[in-house]
Amino acid sequence: MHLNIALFGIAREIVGQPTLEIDAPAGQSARGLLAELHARYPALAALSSLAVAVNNEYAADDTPLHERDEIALIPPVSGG
Amino acid sequence: MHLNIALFGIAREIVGQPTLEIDAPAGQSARGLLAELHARYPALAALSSLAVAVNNEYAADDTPLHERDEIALIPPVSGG
Amino acid sequence: MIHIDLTDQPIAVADALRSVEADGAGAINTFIGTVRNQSTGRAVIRLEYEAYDSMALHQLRKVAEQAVAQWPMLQKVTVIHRKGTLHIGDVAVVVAVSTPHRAESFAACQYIIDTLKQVVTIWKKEFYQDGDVWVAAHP
Amino acid sequence: MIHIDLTDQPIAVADALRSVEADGAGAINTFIGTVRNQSTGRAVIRLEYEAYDSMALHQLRKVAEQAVAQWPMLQKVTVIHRKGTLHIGDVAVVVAVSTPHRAESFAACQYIIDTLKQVVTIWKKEFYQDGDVWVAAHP
Repeated sequence: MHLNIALFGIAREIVGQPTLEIDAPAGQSARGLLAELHARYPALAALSSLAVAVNNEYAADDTPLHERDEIALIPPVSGG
Repeated sequence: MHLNIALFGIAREIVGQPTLEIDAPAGQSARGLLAELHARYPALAALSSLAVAVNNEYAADDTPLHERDEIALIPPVSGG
Repeated sequence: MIHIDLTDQPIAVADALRSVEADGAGAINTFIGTVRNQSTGRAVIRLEYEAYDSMALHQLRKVAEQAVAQWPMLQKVTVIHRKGTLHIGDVAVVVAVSTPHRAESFAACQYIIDTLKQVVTIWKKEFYQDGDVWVAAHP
Repeated sequence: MIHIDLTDQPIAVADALRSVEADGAGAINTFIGTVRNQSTGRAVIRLEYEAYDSMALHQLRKVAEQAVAQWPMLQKVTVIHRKGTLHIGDVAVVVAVSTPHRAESFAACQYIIDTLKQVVTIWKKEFYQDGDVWVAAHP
């Protein structure tokens, strides 16, 4: 399946673009997506944390992803 | 000696006037003054607390009073 | 660094907030006490604050100084208390503090309002439809 | 009862305070975060907040709702966060809550700002004379 991933902050800078399209096996989990992205962009592994958000909620490691989901990569937040 | 006592809030209402002049023995303490006032105005004894202030500070029980002191009777405060 | 006031005029809250701004202070905590429409279940119509002015100002400053001693990172402190007749919604007290870090701004502001209520010589009389009460006077 | 905003315009602090006024609420606590002139010892020139808007708004509302669930006496909650470029002294965030009693106003306001900093999808980049850093990005 085809996933569109929104990128923010330092994750956007590491990848070098604000969105990323990747092909993933059906039923790919949030954990699986992170492993794939860490392999492609090793600098992501140096971050204090990196979460996957699905439809504006933080996703658990085993959350399955779907083509229609709004997926985003969430580096350490620093609002306030 | 002659003491001038400023009264506030419910203490002012109980006594019925904003200041009180009383004669007291030389070296009268804050505790002694309170005893004298409780005797004259029994309603003061019903208050949750009653303190004596000398020159804008709360006085300890055994603080001696002097004619030149600015003395005040402090019923329970309720600012804020 | 410490600004204290006791006034019979409406408190300008925005000015009080501005008074604690500092380039080195990223955190401002403010407590505003307003007149509620009820107290211990009775409808409040208005209230009156009476103050022993000289002692209230002296004690307010002491409370602020104690806060600065306890939280040396405090940059600015403003405490303004109203006196006279107040109606529902009127601002009775404003405490504003600024610090570099936020946890201390909450702790210092809360210390000041809590201590103010214990020691500052101001008395509140609440007026209801059917009477009035000096708050906290009796057990 | 809950008002949330994420804006690239200067935050009107006085309006935020007014928005939580309520006749039944005698206590208003406000936290204001402003841009400090230094961070971990380096002089800050300006900073930029980037937001994942839809998630930030959703998470801000969730945080406010959690506070109301935890302190049911909360009457009104306003949270406004700035995004874009900010300079020293600019207001980055305002949290304002109103309650009948003061202790809960401090606790709820502190809960909201503390939790906001943990979960809301906003990122701060600090700019210094000699570089820039995404705050908290690395251990």
